[in-house]
This record gives sequence, structure tokens and C-alpha cells, in this order.
Amino acid sequence: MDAILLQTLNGLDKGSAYALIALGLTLIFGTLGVVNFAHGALFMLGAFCAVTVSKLLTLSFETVDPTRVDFLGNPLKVKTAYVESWFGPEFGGALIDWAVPLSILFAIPVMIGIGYVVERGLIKHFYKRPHADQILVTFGLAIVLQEVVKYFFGANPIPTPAPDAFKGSFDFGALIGMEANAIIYPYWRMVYFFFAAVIIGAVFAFLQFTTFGMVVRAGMADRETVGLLGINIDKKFTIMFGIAAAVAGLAGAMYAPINSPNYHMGMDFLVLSFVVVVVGGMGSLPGAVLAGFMLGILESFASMNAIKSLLPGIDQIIIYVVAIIILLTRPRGLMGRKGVMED
Amino acid sequence: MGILEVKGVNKRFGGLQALSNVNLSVQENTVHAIIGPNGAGKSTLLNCLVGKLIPDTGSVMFDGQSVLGRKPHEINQMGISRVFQTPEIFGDLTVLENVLIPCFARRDGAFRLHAFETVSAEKEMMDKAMQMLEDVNMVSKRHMHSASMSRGDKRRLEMAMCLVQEPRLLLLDEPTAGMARADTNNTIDLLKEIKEKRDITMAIIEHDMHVVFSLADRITVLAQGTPLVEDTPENIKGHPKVREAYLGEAA
Amino acid sequence: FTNEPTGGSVTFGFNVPQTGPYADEGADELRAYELAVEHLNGDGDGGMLNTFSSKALQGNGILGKKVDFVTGDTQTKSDAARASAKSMIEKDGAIMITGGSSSGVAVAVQGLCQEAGVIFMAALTHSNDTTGKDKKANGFRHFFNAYMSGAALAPVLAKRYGSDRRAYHLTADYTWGWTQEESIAAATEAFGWETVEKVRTPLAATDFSSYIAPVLNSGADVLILNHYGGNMVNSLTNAVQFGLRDKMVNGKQFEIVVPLYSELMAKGAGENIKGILGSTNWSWTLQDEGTKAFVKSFGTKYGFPPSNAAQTSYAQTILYADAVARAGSFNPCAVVEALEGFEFDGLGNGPTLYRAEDHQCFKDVLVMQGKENPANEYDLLEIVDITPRAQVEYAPDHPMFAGGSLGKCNPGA
Amino acid sequence: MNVKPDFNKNANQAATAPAFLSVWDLHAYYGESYIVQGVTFNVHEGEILALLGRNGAGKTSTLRAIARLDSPAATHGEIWLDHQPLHMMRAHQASMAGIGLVPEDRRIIPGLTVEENLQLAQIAPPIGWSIDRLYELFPRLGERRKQEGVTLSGGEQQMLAIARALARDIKVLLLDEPYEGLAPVIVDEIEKTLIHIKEQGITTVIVEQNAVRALELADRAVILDTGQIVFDGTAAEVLENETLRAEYLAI
Amino acid sequence: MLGLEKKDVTLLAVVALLAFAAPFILNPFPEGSEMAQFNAGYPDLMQRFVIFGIFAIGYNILFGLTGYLSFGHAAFLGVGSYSAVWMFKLLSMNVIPAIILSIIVAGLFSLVIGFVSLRRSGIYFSILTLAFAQMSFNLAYSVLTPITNGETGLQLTLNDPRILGASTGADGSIPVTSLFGIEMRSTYEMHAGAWLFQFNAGYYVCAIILVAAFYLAMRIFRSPFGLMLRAVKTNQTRLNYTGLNARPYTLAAFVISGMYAGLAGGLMASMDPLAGADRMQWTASGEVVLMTILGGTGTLLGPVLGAGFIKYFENIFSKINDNVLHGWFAALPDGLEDTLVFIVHPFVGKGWNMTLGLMFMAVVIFLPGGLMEGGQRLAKLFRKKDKPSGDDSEHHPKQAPHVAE
Ligand SMILES: Nc1ncnc2c1ncn2[C@@H]1O[C@H](COP(=O)(O)OP(=O)(O)OP(=O)(O)O)[C@@H](O)[C@H]1O
Ligand SMILES: Nc1ncnc2c1ncn2[C@@H]1O[C@H](COP(=O)(O)OP(=O)(O)OP(=O)(O)O)[C@@H](O)[C@H]1O
Ligand SMILES: CC(C)C[C@H](N)C(=O)O
Ligand SMILES: [Mg+2]
Ligand SMILES: [Mg+2]
Repeated sequence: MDAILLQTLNGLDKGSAYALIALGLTLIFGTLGVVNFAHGALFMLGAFCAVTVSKLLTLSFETVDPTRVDFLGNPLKVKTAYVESWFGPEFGGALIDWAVPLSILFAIPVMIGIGYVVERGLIKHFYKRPHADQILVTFGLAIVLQEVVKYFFGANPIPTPAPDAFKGSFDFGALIGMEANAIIYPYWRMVYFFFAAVIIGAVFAFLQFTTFGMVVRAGMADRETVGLLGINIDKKFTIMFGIAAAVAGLAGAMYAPINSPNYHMGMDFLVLSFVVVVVGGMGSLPGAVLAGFMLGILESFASMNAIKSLLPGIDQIIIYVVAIIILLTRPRGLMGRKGVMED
Repeated sequence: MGILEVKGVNKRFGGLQALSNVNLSVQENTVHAIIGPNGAGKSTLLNCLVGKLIPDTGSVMFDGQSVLGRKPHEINQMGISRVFQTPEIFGDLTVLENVLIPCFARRDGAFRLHAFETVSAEKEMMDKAMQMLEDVNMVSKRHMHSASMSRGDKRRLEMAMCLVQEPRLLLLDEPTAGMARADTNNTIDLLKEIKEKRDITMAIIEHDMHVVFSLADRITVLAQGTPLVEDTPENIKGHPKVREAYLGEAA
Repeated sequence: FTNEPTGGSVTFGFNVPQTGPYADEGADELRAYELAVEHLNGDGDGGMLNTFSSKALQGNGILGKKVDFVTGDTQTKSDAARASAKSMIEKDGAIMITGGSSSGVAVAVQGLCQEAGVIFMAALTHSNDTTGKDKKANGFRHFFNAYMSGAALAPVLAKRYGSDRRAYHLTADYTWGWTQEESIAAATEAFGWETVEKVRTPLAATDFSSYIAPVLNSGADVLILNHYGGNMVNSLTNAVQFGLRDKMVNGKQFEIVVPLYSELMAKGAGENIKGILGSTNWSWTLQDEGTKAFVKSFGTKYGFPPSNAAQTSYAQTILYADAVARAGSFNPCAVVEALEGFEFDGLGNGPTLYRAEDHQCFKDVLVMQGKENPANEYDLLEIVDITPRAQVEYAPDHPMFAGGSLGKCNPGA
Repeated sequence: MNVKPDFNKNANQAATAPAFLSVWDLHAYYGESYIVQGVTFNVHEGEILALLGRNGAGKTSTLRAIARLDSPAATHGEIWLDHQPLHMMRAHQASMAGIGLVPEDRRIIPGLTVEENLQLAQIAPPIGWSIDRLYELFPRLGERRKQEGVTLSGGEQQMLAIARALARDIKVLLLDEPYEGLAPVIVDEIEKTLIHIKEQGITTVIVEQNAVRALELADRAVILDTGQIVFDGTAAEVLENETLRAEYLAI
Repeated sequence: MLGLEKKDVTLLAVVALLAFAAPFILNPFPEGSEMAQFNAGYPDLMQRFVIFGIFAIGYNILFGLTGYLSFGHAAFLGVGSYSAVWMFKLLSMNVIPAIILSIIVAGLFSLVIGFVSLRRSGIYFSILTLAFAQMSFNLAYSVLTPITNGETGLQLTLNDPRILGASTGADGSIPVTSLFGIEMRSTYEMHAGAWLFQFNAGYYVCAIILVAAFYLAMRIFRSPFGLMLRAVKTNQTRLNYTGLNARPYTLAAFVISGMYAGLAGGLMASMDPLAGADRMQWTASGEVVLMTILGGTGTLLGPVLGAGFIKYFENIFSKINDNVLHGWFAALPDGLEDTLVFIVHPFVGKGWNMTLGLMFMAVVIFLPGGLMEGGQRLAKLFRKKDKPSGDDSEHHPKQAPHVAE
């Protein structure tokens, strides 16, 4: 019983990562109709926004400490972060500690900017092109973005911890009267879950309570006619892409403490997020979110030993098995709309 | 007993009764026109005949066999071809290729892995297709990319694709809509000629009364999903109800 | 024999991961290779050539031939690695291939070199199989292996954490993970530990929370992470996030062990590594003459200390060159003969034996611990114990290594 | 094409009043095919102009170029609407400037209900008839407001397309075959609507294969052939001129 | 559509010529020159060009003709490789049975996967194929290790039974793959002046099979079957109402392309008897998609070009290191040399991926029809010079883009 509860909780937060990534992807893929293989890269860029902020905050000047030596026997250079010397170690240290949450402020404009540039410079020309061409160009873009990041940050993961206040875990089991340590849950993952909920809610509200969503859907179905009705659809598409990029970026920035960012983390998520979006059903935001949580939870269950011993290797393939079953029983995924990307 | 017997067909779309208790009998080797106001259910009826829709109740018999529950391609193989209201052609292919496909479909059935074809068999199909294009006056356009033709041309092409299959029952959904008058007249002539040359039954939906009255042997008027009257063209023309509900001053 | 050097130079093939998750390891290996070539050709300060016990090399290339090299990208995929190695052999006339990023790749390339008739000097590969069931006459491994990690770690673990511990293994679900799991479990059980559970995790996993969450509940009080690379960084980070290290289980402090450490991974895991035990092949913090010489020339050239991947790469290059010089021939069979049973010192690991039976090097193994107060950004691991070579040795037919045979050396063509 | 000069002398007759919409030397291409080959004509405020010609003559292309759609690409020429340079605008700007096009294939937007199709037209300024008023004009649409637009019958779609154009505040209505697929009674009705619209001062350009009906409605007519203007004069002139009718309109 | 038209015979002849003369064509630079780095005429790479060419040609039969975008074809290639290696382990080192088995097994495998996946279309189909392939990959990498040898890949060993051959070769090593005694790896080297050309038996086996595979693809493209497949792509509704059942057509195309993939996998194992799980990963499936689009979807020659392009980057650009760069620019003054090396450095060696990514973008932006379009534009330029006046007899017909130049 507690194992089930435990894995459900776990699945929830894994699910919130999937859901958040899939949400951004479905805005581009399910709404704008662009098969965006660079979405994973946008997620990765988001995570590197967090890395960048923490690097900027720890940007240091060097002073030579003649009493100590470095590994080659030369006098040791001691580094002090500028922020610490400007704002004093107390506040400066706190800034450094809170680098990841602060990076949200940085990631939003940066990711919107990147989204803008990518859409205006590249994607714009590909709305009318076949999906295959979109794949080629966005895949190329993903590689380039990755390589650029690799060039500056290296291939190795870069630890980007959460603020000290969120370190450690919460004993959920004790709260509901189970024995200690039965169900523990890291604080930062709770933060991530709530963060995801807020973002998902905000995007839903924006698309639900404005005509924006309808216009973009219409524009995707028939750009020409929407133009005839006086709507500058290009602008809407750009905005949509910017939002999607920002959602992906925020998902990535906040994810940095969960897994240290590396340059190929986007590719690791790419396939999975496509599966999530498609299982959710093309063009459906609730579908993407639902599928994200569902697959997250199922994946958690599949990693339980009781289940693995019954079906060896099930945790390796669970996502795909579920995807196949759902797509075969529900032609358009969980909540897909008819005619969206079916040809 | 007609070649096509529709009995008690009902079709609902959500709250809308698109077809209610439709009975229709089309006699072999006649042209049967179905007219009626917009949204009367004419296209829906055709959809039920070709397997695009399945009626909620009722039966559709073609030549003594039920078409219900069969897939569109099976129904076509029974000898029913259809021209759609908005042209359905193979847009990325050339005009000639568009016509060749039904030629092969007629010869080979629903599926054949004919990756290798003999020269003579190939030629036979090619000749057949070219003959058809000549009939519809499109030989000079045979290498054109069919999607970039004007609408009138697309309609003519689609008709050629259906005719080349030599169907026993040809269903035409507004075949001359958007066609220039000259082409409309050509089409009328073509259909008449085909009818004379071959055993063929046609069911035609058309709002252009000139076409209807030139071709039809019998007319069914459909209104709000039910047949209003069925009669000869002369009688329909004078039918007061039909004049009021449908023809207006055109008659 | 294949690719016999005819002109004034001889070509080595450095086949390392340049793209993909291990690209940084690959880059460090490559740095070491270039340094080795420099030293062989008599440039630079000579590095470990000066401390190496064998004096057959004069710093004028090998047998008077200048050393040249080509590089390639394994992408950490068997296929790509073999393609790259083949191009070095077929196109560039490489006579020796070295490199590696994972055991799968090393075994695959070793097999290729055996068939093609060139020497393979494996670098980063830790699986028992490389010199166990998949050993080849043309292949040699300087790096240590999973068995040795277990043999070195277990006593230290027992001493530190006591002998009635209950271990929970998380293991990357592929060949290397399995051999390491087997080795560590066997070694710790010999000291009285109990293995509660062995859980396999998919290689592609990035979030290990669902594997880590049940650990506390299982009654285990030690978590052993048989992971490497990104897997290890993530699983360790996740484990620390879940607060495992702050818990008391069975009245004991909960502990985490990462049997195979590397400097780059320690960097990737950041703070989480502090106090955690693991093993390495070598460390730049050693104080022997060889190490000091190597760290000096590497550090001077590149500005930071070498990783243990770099050291094994450097050593393998020197060892090959030296074997050629001692044999007086580039013929792979002569080189094999020269390397088999070769005893040497001065390459940073103390006295070392290249065992003839399986082409595995035997030397001391380091037990390392994440440092609590690093003095600088490279000072992440500290040496806890230097396990003497005798303690990590095993018989060539040890069951964990049984099943293969070296076959005969193949000079090719 | 030898007839061209004969009719062109009529061209300037009506051109004494100042033009409201003027198209001057318009050239347009689909990729490399040269479709609109130097078209010049004027439309006066409040009049109805019939733009006629055979299938493929370039009527649709001309309308699309005026509405500033991306294809065909207008490479040369000027279009002025009430002193605004349309030729410098993109489609959405032209729409805001007062151009309303009812496209020949109706272009009902898939995935949107009838009502959403209309709402979409009322997002960008300037906004025209209210949706309720449009439902009054086409009660059929009101009944179907929650239905997905593309599942409407052919005629209903045509109504929706016209309604959608009127939902915006337009100065010039460009109609591409508005009668196509409509029942005769509905054609009558739309004709009345067009007259009503004309009374409101809206200028209309109508392309129609049903040339007689169009000419009866129109003040003036322009005839296109292979992308060039072969006639420009009053509607009555066309109806009277046998040669012209036979040559270009087959009526 | 029938037999072969004259144009097709020429195309086939050109392909055959290019394939057979590849050892010369791909080695334009003399041995030892700085440019020798760019030579691609060594057996392994030539084999790869051809094998991936076959893979892409087959893939194009599905994707180029029917428009069904499969993201799982690498699985068939992988299965083909595994079958071939097992054949070498169990039966004999002759490549013929291995290749035949790999085609059959891949065919059966694709029949099952295709049958299920083709119940959906569009992106739903793509994800189904992706899911099957990723499942196969994950299983091959770990759970099925007894059959696939996991991460390392399935290899030959000295104790394989090989019932119709020897377990060990005469010299005590593992025997090599051969075609009735001709060893696949045997290479004849020809020195011509400063040039060295390598003629490898395995390569020529691949090349002959490529020409056959190309011929078959050409026949399929030109046949009524090919026409039906293209019809599937442009309008399935019309196809159904024309009395044709799209499913068996697409399934046939899927299985044929699966068999091509199996053939490629079998050949790969025949040239180098190892079958790794990496071959089945989604990135490998993605690669063949990229090859096809890059070369020109729906054209006959395009996929082969695309395959060559990508493999060339992977194998040649990845090997250019700073050392080589300094070699090239050595003649220049030091400052300039260093600057040039600095500029080029991020794009070669470990940066080869970056160059490839930029190339993908450049090609798809500037040549929407892929490399084939580039070729056609060039050809057009030349033709324009030849005959200045067009023969536009009709009014403004747009010619359908002719498939498969
Ligand atoms: N898929 C559907 N869902 C809901 N309603 C539908 C659907 N298809 C058709 N209808 C409705 O059914 C009615 C009949 O449509 P149908 O297309 O048969 O009319 P029609 O007689 O062909 O008219 P027209 O002459 O205008 O083409 C229309 O009111 C239409 O809106
Ligand atoms: N997208 C396109 N690409 C290429 N050529 C086109 C395209 N659309 C139309 N054409 C060509 O342009 C010419 C004029 O077409 P247009 O649609 O303007 O004629 P039209 O006068 O409206 O004819 P119809 O009465 O049949 O609608 C035709 O020959 C047609 O083949
Ligand atoms: C790179 C190695 C040290 C570890 C790696 N996972 C292996 O297979 O051996
Ligand atoms: Mg209809
Ligand atoms: Mg038109």
C-alpha cells in the first residue's frame, strides 16, 4: 500500500516534468503544426539559463594567496564572487544560493527572445513545408544549439543545486501516520510540482479565456483565410512560439537542481515528450498534461521491484507499451482532435 | 426492382435528423436526379451509398446485394463510382496518372503487387486512359500537375476518373458546379453519349436545373431529409410545392 | 604484417568519444595522448618517460620513427567506434589503436583489432569482460576492473561502516553494470554484508526517483550505485535529494557508495559527492615521482590536473611504444610478446605487472572519498586508502573472468 | 485574341466617374506560370461589377491578387482602394483596409464551429454586421451555430462564407462564384442580399459562371481571357452582344 | 512505367558506374597530401556509403512514395544484423545464407510491426513505429542480452558451432566472412603514382547488391504499384473510392522497405561481423529519415546521396583534429595560421556534429527538394545555356514535378 502511494507521488513529480515539457511541445507541435525536434534543446537551454545565472552570480575575481599553493606548486589563486564583495557575504551568499529560482527572471526574457529569433528567422518559413522538412531543419537547429552549449559549458553535467532551504526531504509518511521514512519526498520536487501546476494553469487560462487559442488553431488550419479576416497570423504564431519556448525554458530552469544539466539532456527528453504529446492527442493541451502525468505514474509503478520481477525489463519499455496500447485503442490518443496531423 | 434500392434509411448527426426514412429506387440504365434545398441531405444520402457513412437504420441494396458494412473500396469494386461535391483527385499526380489509377483498379481489383508490368499490358492501360482524356477534352493537359488546374478542370478530371472505371452506377454530386457554361454543355453531352453507348445508371445531384432537365429520366426531391416527391422532370417542374421550396423563379 | 610503417613515421589511432555524454572524458584522454606523443618524439619535458622504469625509449620517436597520430570519434557506440577504428586502420595506416569510453565499445574495438591484426591498448574500460570472457591476444588493458574495485573497496567499507550492513544495489542495466554489481556484491558479502536487493535501472533513465524512493523502506542501510557517467551523477543527486544521507536506518547512519569514481563525474555531482567512497585507477594527488612528473607536464600544458582517464591513456601509449622499442619491431606479435608478463614502475601506479594470461595490468587500487573541503575546483576526491596489488589480484580463471580465451596474436595481412 | 481591340474601345465609356477600386496593369504568377497578364480595370463606388470568363481565365487569380494573398504573387502593377495603396499591403492589412473576399472554395476553417468561424472575422477591426444580424440574414446558420463549419452542406458553407465576409466592415466585397452549389431559391435570396448590400453603399465585384444571372445583377462587366481583359463595359452591352457571349461565355 | 525507359537505363548505368568506380572517384587526392584527409575511398567507408544507400533507398519506397513517416526502421536493420551474425555463428561464414536470413527475418518483423502501426496514419503512425523500435532497442540493450550480447553487440567467438564451417580458422583465429571462399575483407591495393586505390571484395559485393537494389526500386517507382503508393500519399479518400484498398499497399511498401533495411543490416554484419544494439536506437531511425530528406524525398538517387553526405561527415570530418588543421595552414604566417585554426576548430573533429547540423539547416532552407534539387538547379543552369528559347506551346501549364530523376 505505502509502496503504491510512494510511487504515485513519485510519478506525480516525474509527470509534472513530462507534462510541462509536453505542454510546450504541444503548443508548437499540436497547435502550430510544426514538428519541432528542437524542443528538447529549448528545454536544455532553459536549464542552462539556470546554470548561467549561477555562473554569473559566482563570477569571481582572483587574489593570490601566497601562503597556499595549487596543484602545480604555484601560489594559489583564491576566488571571491563579485556579488559577495559588492553586497557582502551575507546577502551575496543568499543570492548565489537562490540562483535557480532567480534564474526564472532571467529565463523568461531570454527564452522568449530565443523563441522570437528562432521563429522569425527559421520556423516561419516552414509552416507550409512538409513535416519532414520541419524535422530536418529543427533537428539541425537542435544539434547546433547543443553544440554551442557544449562548446561553452562542456559535455559533463554541471551541478546546479536548489537553495539550501529546499534541500532534504519531507517525511510524507509521518504526516499521514505511517512509520518514519516510509514515504519521503524531496522539497524541491514539491516545489517543482507546484510550479508546474501554476504554469499549466496560466497557459490554460491564457488560451481558454482569450480568443488567442482559437485564432492560432484557425491559423494553423488555414493561414490564408485567417489573413483574409484581417488577422496578422504571423504575429500570433510568433507569440505562440515565444510562449512555448518560455514554457520549455522554465521547465528546464527549474529542473536543473533535480538533474544536473548537460548539453544533451534535451535529446534525452525529446522522444519521450513526443510520445507524451501524441498519446495525449494532437492539439489537446489537457491531453498532453493528462498523458504526462499518466505516463509518469505508470513509469514509476513499472520500476517497482514486485512488478519488475514479474515482467523483467518492463521499466525499460513501459512508456512505449502504454503508448502502443493507447494509440491502438484510441485512434487519436487520449483527447486528440480530429484531423490534426493525421496526414 | 431497381438496380439501387434504398429502404427506410435514417441518419442522425447529433440533434439533427439528416435523413429520415428515405426510400429510393433507381431503375437500371436511367438517370435519376436528386434535387432539394441546401442541407436537405442529398450528399449525406450519397455518403450512405458509398460507405462513407453508415445509416443508423435501413437498407441499401445494389444489384441485389447489400452495400452496408462494406468498405468504400469494396463498394466501388461492386461497380459504384462517385464524383464528389468538392473535387477529390490525386493532386500531386499528373492528369494522366490520375486517370491511370482507376484503369488499374478496374483491372486488378483492390490490391495487386504489380511491381512489374508487361509492355503490352502497360500500353493497353495507357491507351484506355488517353481515350478517356480525349473524351473529356483534356489530352493537352495530361502532363499537368492536377492540383494546379482550375476548378472546372478538376471536376472534369474527376468525372473522367470515374467514367474510365465503366461503373454500373455513377453517382454525381453537383458535377457541373463552377463549370463554365460551355463545359457544362459538354458535360451534358458527354454523359448523354456515355449513357447511349453503355449500360450505365446515374444518380445525379445538381442545383443547375438546365443540367437536371437535360439529363434526368426521373427526379426525386429531397427536403429536410425526406423525399418530398418523385416524378418525371415535366411533372416536377410544375409541382407547386417544389417550386416554392426549391426552384424559386428558376423553373 | 598489417600497416607496417615504411616511411619515417608511425601512426597511432586515438579513438575516443568526442561527441555524446562522454565527450569530456574523451577530450581528456586525447589531451593525454597528445602529450604522450609529444614526449615520445622528444618534445616537452618528457613527463613520465623520465620516471618510467624501462629505458628503451630515447625520445626520438619509436625505433627512430616519428610518432604521428590520427583521432576519431567513437560516439560511445560500438558501431561508430568500429567504423572509426577501421578508417584509422584502412585509411590512415594506424598500427595501434587506443581509446575507449565504455566496456562495450572497448570489447567491440578490441575484437576488430584482433581481426585486423593491430594492437589495441584499451583505455577507459572497467568491465571484467574486457580481460575476461572477451579478452583478445591483440588487446591490453592498463585500467583496473570491477573485480579490483570490489576487492579494494570491501575492506575499507567494512572498516568504516561495520560488517553487519545491508546493501541495496542500483545497477545500470547492461554488461558493465552487471559485472560490477556481481563483483561488489561478492566482495562485500565476503565481509559479512548482506545484499538486500539488486535493482536494475534502464540506461536511458534520467530521473532515478522511483528507484531511490523505496530504498529506505527496504531495510537497507547502504546504497551502492553501480552507475557511471550521467547515470551516476543523476542517481547520486537524486539520492541526496531524497535525503538518504541524513537518515538513520537500523540504528546506523545511511551510506551511499559509488564503486567506480571519476574526477569528471565528481565534478558533475558537485556537493553531493562529499564523503562518499569509491575507487579509482589513479589520482593526480598521489605523491610518487611518476605522478608528479605527469601532473606537472600535463598541468603546465593544459592548466588543470589530469583525470585518471588521462593517466591510463598516457600510460598505454608509453607502454606500447616501449614494447615496440624493446622488441625492436612493430610486428604485433612481437609487441604482444614484449608486453606479456612485463613488469614496470614509474607510471604513477607503483610496480605494475602486465599479466601474460589475460593482458590485464595488476597494480595498486585507490579507494577515494569525496572531499569535504576542497581547496580548489579540481580537488574533489581524496585518497582514503591505497589497496596493495596483492589484495586485488585474482586467478586468470576466476569464475568472473572465465569463458573466453586470448586466442593467438594476429599480425594481420 | 484578335477581338480584343474591338471591345476595348468600350472600356473608357463608364470610366468617367472617379474609380473607387482601381487595378492598374496587374501581373501575377504562380511560381513560373504567368497567369494575370497586365489587367487594368476600375470599379466605382457602390456599383456591382461582374468579372467573367472561361474556366482558367484568371478570374480567381485576379481576385486573390486584389485581396493580397501570397499566391499568385503580384509582381507588377498597382491596386488602389479609396486612395489606399493595396498593392503595398499584405492580406490582413488589405482586409483592415476594407477588402472582403468570399473565396471560391469557401474556405470554412476546419476545427471551428459555425459561430467561431464568424467570431474569427470579428477579432480584427473594423467589425461589420453583428453575428445576430447575420443569423437573421441566414437563419440556417443560426440553427447550425454549434456545428463544425466544415460539416455543413455545400450550400450552407457558401452562406457561411458570405456571412463571414459581412461580419467585417468592408468597402469592397469580392465574390468568387457565390452561387455555386446553391439551390435556386437560395440564389434568389443571395441576389436580394447583394442588392441590399449594394444599397448600403458597398461595392461588389462578382465572379460567376452563371453569367446571365450575374449580368442581370451587375452594373458593369469585365471579361477576362487567358489573363487579359478582352472586354470592359456595361452589363447590358454584354447581354446584347451575341459574339461576345458566344465567344467567351457560351451563352 | 514499364520495363525501363531510356532515361532510366541511363540513370541505372550512371549509378552502376559510380558504384564500381568509387574507389577511384572517392580518392581524388594523392596519398600523403594535405588534402588526403578528404579521401573517402577506403573499404569501410565505401561499404558504409553503399549499405546506408540501400537502407535509404528502401526507406524512400515507404516514405517517399506513400508519405508514411516511419521512425522505427533502424529496428529492421538491427534485426537483420543480428540474424546475419547468428547465421555466421551457427551455420557458416558464407554471407549468402546470412543475408537471406536477415532479409526474411526483417521482412517478418516489419510485417508484424507494419500491420499494427498502419492502423493509424500521420503522426500517430510515426509514434507507433518509434515506440516499437525503441522497445526493440531497449530490450536488445539489456533484457535480451543472451541473444544480442547487449551493449557490446553480438560478436563471433572461437567456440561458435558453425555447423557448415569451422569454429576456428586455420591459424587459430575466428574465421572471416566470405562469399564462397572470397574473403569479404580482402583488398587489392593499386598504387598509381602518388595515389593508392583500394579494391575491396566486400565493397564490390555491396556495390553489386546496391545496383540490384536500385534497379528494383526503380522498377517499383515506375510500376503501377509505385503509382498506387504515390496515390496513397496524395489522396487516400479518392483511392478508396476508386476501389483500391490503401492498407495492403502501404503494408507492402512497409515490408519492402523493412526488407531493404534487413538487407542493409545483413550486409553490414557481413562486412564486419558485429551487431550492436545502437543500430536500433531512435537516432539511427532518425538518421535514415534525415538521409532521405537531405537527398531528396521521393527521388531515386536522393537517398543514396543523402546517405553518402551524412556518412562522409561522420567519418571524415570527425577525424580532422587541430593537428591536421595546423598541417593544412602551416604555410601561412603563424598569427594567421592560429586564427584560421581557431575559426575552423569548432566545426571539425569533435565539432563535426555542429557542421552537420548547419548543413541540415542550409540544405533544407536553400534547397527545399534536398540535394537532388541542387543537382537539378545546376543541370538547369547548363541546359538554359544550351537552348535559350522555351517551347511553351500551351498557355501556362505547370508541369508536374517528375518523380525520381
Ligand atoms: N458530419 C456531420 N455532422 C453534423 N451535421 C452534418 C454532418 N454532415 C452533414 N451534416 C448536416 O446534415 C445536413 C445535410 O447535409 P448534406 O451535405 O447531405 O446536404 P445537401 O443536401 O448535400 O446540401 P447541399 O446541396 O448544400 O450540398 C446539413 O444540414 C448538414 O449541416
Ligand atoms: N496554385 C496554382 N499553381 C499553379 N497554377 C495555378 C494555380 N492555381 C491556378 N492556376 C492556374 O492559373 C490559371 C487561372 O486560374 P484561375 O483559378 O484564376 O481561373 P478562373 O478564371 O478562376 O477559373 P475557374 O472558373 O475554373 O475557377 C489556370 O490555368 C490554373 O491552371
Ligand atoms: C568508462 C568506464 C570506466 C565505465 C563504463 N561504463 C564501462 O563500461 O566500463
Ligand atoms: Mg451536398
Ligand atoms: Mg475560379
